[in-house]
Amino acid sequence: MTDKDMLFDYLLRLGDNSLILGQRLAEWCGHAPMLEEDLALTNIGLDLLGQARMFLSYAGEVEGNGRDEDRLAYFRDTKDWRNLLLLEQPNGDFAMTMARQFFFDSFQYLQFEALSNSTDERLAGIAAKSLKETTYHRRHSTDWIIRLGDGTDESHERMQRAIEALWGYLPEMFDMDAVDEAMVVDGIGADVAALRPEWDEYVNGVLTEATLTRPEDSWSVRGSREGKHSEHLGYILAEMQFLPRAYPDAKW
Amino acid sequence: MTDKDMLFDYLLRLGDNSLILGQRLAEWCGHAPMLEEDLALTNIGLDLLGQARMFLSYAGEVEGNGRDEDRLAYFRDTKDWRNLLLLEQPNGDFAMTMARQFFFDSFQYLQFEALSNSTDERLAGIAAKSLKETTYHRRHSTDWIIRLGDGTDESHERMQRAIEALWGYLPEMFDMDAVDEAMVVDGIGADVAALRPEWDEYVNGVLTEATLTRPEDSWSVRGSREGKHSEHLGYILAEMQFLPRAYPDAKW
Amino acid sequence: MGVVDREFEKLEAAFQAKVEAEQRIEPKDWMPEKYRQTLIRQMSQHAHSEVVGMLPEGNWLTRAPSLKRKAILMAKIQDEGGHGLYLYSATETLGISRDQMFDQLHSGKAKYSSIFNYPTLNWADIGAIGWLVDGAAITNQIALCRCSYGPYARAMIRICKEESFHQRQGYEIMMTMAQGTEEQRDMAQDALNRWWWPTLMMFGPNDSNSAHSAQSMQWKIKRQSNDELRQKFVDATVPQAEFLNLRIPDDQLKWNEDRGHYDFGEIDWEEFRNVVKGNGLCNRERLQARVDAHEGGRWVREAALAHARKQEARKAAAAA
Amino acid sequence: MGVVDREFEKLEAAFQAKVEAEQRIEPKDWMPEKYRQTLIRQMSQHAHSEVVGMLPEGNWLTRAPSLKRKAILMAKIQDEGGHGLYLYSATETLGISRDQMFDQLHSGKAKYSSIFNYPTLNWADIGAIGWLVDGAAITNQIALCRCSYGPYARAMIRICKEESFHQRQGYEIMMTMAQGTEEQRDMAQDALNRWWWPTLMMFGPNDSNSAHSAQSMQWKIKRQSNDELRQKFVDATVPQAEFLNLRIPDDQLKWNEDRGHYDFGEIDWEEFRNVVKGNGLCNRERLQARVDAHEGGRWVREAALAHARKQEARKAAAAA
Repeated sequence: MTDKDMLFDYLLRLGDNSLILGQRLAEWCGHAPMLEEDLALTNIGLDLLGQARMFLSYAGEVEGNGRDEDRLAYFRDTKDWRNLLLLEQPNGDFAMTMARQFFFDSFQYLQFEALSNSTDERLAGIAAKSLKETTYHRRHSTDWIIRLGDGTDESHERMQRAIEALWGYLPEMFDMDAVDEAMVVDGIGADVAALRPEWDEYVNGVLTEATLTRPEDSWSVRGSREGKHSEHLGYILAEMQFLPRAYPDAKW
Repeated sequence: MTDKDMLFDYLLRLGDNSLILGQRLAEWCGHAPMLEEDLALTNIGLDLLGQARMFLSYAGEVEGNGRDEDRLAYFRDTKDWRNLLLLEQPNGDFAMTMARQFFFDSFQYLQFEALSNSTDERLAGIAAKSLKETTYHRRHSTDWIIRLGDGTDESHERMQRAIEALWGYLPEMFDMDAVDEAMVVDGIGADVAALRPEWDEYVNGVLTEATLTRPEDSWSVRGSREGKHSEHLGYILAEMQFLPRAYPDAKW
Repeated sequence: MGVVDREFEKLEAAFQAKVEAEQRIEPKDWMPEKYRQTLIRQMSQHAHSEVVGMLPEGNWLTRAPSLKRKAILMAKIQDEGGHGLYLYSATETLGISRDQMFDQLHSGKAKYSSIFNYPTLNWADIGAIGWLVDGAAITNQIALCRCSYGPYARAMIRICKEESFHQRQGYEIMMTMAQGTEEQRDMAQDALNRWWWPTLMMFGPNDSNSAHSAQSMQWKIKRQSNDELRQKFVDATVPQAEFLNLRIPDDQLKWNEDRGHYDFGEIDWEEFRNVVKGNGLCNRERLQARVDAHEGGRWVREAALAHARKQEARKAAAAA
Repeated sequence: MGVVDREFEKLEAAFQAKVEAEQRIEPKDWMPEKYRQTLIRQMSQHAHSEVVGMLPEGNWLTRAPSLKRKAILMAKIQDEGGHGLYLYSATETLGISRDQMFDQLHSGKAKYSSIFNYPTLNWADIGAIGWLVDGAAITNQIALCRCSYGPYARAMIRICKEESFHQRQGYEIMMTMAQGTEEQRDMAQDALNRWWWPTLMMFGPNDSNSAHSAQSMQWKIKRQSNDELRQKFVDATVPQAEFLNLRIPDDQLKWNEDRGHYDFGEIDWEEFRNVVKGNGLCNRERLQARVDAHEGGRWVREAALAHARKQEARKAAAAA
């Protein structure tokens, strides 16, 4: 892999994370537990979509093959997607959606903090803007973890179940492969493995306040950095990409 | 519309009905309430798929533009589909799936009986073969209507709810438009409006035996003959057509 | 005539005088009970329409054909949710709670705009909704900006601004589709064919058949008649369709030089009643989606409430 | 040594003699308790594998790329359900009920083939499963056709016929993909890359590490060792891959003239244990799907039972 290939791949990871999570949030549209949450979820979804567009546009430019954000979003099949497995998991109930969001927000907050010091100025700029948004996202999902964890018996049980169901998807966030290493060496990327202690501290604090039990590290899955996904991603893409795939000559 | 156009449209209706219902049954695969039903549902799904292939192949030949069964199945968008609204409704629970199946089987049985006397020999042949299959399908769904209706309180309630939820989709089965009229005049098609009394008699008998209450005729929707569908069909197609749409040059 | 009746007559006269002097009625002002009820009916229907209206557009959010279009649509739907919130609040000033309004919606007692009982079947429908449905809504809402009830009038002013933005975005989608491939053009025409007549029905029955209209006009809840508003919409929209090179599905549509307006065909009110009655393709889905969201979200709202109570109790304990 | 012990030794000797004489053990015959338990474990695992195996293939049923492929796949999955039924029945002859077996599966006590914990990610995976996974299964099953337990041996004979049909269908998909567009070829290679090693693991641990093997061989439940069967599979499959012009992802793979077999690389048993332990991409989904189907279908099974009882009561009342 050339440096360019690696930067391209690295930007795809960032863009795909935001895009797939935003797409999942879009599925909630009109179905949230209260109108205020419909607004909040579309708001967060919009931020994620905006981040995705910036990362993917940049990725396309780095690649230099004329692929723009839409070409990258609509004309890649499963094995070329780089989003974390966590983010393609189904919405489930509101507890599941919020748990997924919380785990990712609290990771993304630290990652964007690191990336806003990137030697790649464009990347640093996107990260700095995104960090502001993610600060709000993290506050929002943190509040819900606490509310639902320390709410009623039912909400506590649902939230505990949710964090257990997602727990094994989390180690993947902190994996470092050759691309990550190279990006760190170049001062472009974030050392995500090094973020783990701070992430743990934040998450532990919130779980404690929410009266939730931190699950055992009993299982974990990974694969997204090599394009090995769960079976959910294929369905997300079939739906998301339908129009551009069905009418490849059209402009929208 | 020329005679040829009308026959093409008529065959599409028959083919699309079988294909979309078969597709819905495929969604149950591996998730049925008991292994025997997994076998039964795939068995019925296979029959429907076989019927669809015969009707669509024939339709393609009548049209004469070189579209084969796959071209018709994978490269038409919503407004060109002619399946009944009933058949694209979501599976819901097993009661909903069986109610949908029962209403359609008992209609299709009569329609195939009529069509097996078609002056169009190829159509008559497909109908005669399909009638045998539908005889088994109708027995299977009838048995479940009775079992669930006259089973436990819960199953009775679920089945009653299912037939009420689907009731307004049924009148469309018996609609006659210009194409239907022309097909009847030519001795090719079935007079579906005329099938209603016999259908009513059969359905009423089964509902009575199942201790279910026939719903009031309080609402009804239609549109499929003009390509006006519910919002569900678009999702079915996005999933079903993904591969041929994504890789239009490929042979499978 | 008793003292109470005389007192009532005086209040009513003062109320009507204020309305006629174009002063706004505010929540704490005296108002006739029927005025209040009429406003609750109309405003809550309006709020419900914003919220139910999120569904047909939400249907294409996951399938929007470019990331930019997806972002625009998402922002639009979010605005609609915001309008819903804003209108529920305005309606609450009349002494009804949001929960009561939801109950009325879910039980079928309160209505939402029947236009949302039609399905969105292709991407051009998203354009058509913005262009036509929002266009019709704005025509209505501009008139409502001078409504006699203050909170409603102010809500309308704010909402109108965003809606006209949405309308332009919708028209832009139609333009892109109409100038696109043959298939896109077909989608645009198909969307116009399906949405044109239902949009005209949004203005309500012809004036000769409009039951509530006279009283609403007297109270200045309504400022222009259904037929006037409909004509205004048609006059504004026909040239836009011509510009798109799309055909409005009405053989009787033509410019009437004498009237200075477009003549147009008879509305099929039978279809209108049919859809209102429950025979639209999506009546059941729309209501069920709202009921499911509300029922499915109950445990979340209860948890939020329970947590807030715990927090307060803790604060109180700490202060003691 | 007591009477009971002596009696037991005699029975056991007679049993072993029968096994060695290649006579089949039938359900009513005396058999050692451990023989029975070993068979229950192995046969129910086999049955569960058929049923869980419906899921990764079912994942592509709604997306099969032609109607013919959809029909073939649907028929194949149906066959697997049938094999499941057939194997559950054969296992029931050993004195365990299907419900008990389901309970063991759902509680995690009973296993299914770990290969099904891998996801199916592109259409070529359906080809690869047929070609490789079914191919490996047949290699195992052919040996089992001469298993000492009659019902199992007979089930295997029947199943082997259908499986070899499936294997040919799978290979045919791979052929079409490998001869297709560049993208299809990539899918085929990607599928082979992902399924090759997990398929080799299906034969179980190396003979030197296989705990149950010796006893199973003595009882003629097993007729060939894991490594023998694995070698047989590799020898048969490598030329097929070459014919497809696909590359097996093993740098150490090469023909060994002396041995008359292919040499191949070390299996990563750590990955195997890891997936068995629960770290496959789909462990949770697969089990959950089965539990959901079973729990979600409870009311249906109860209704069927309730109805059958009512029918019987009516018949009895009519007869009285």
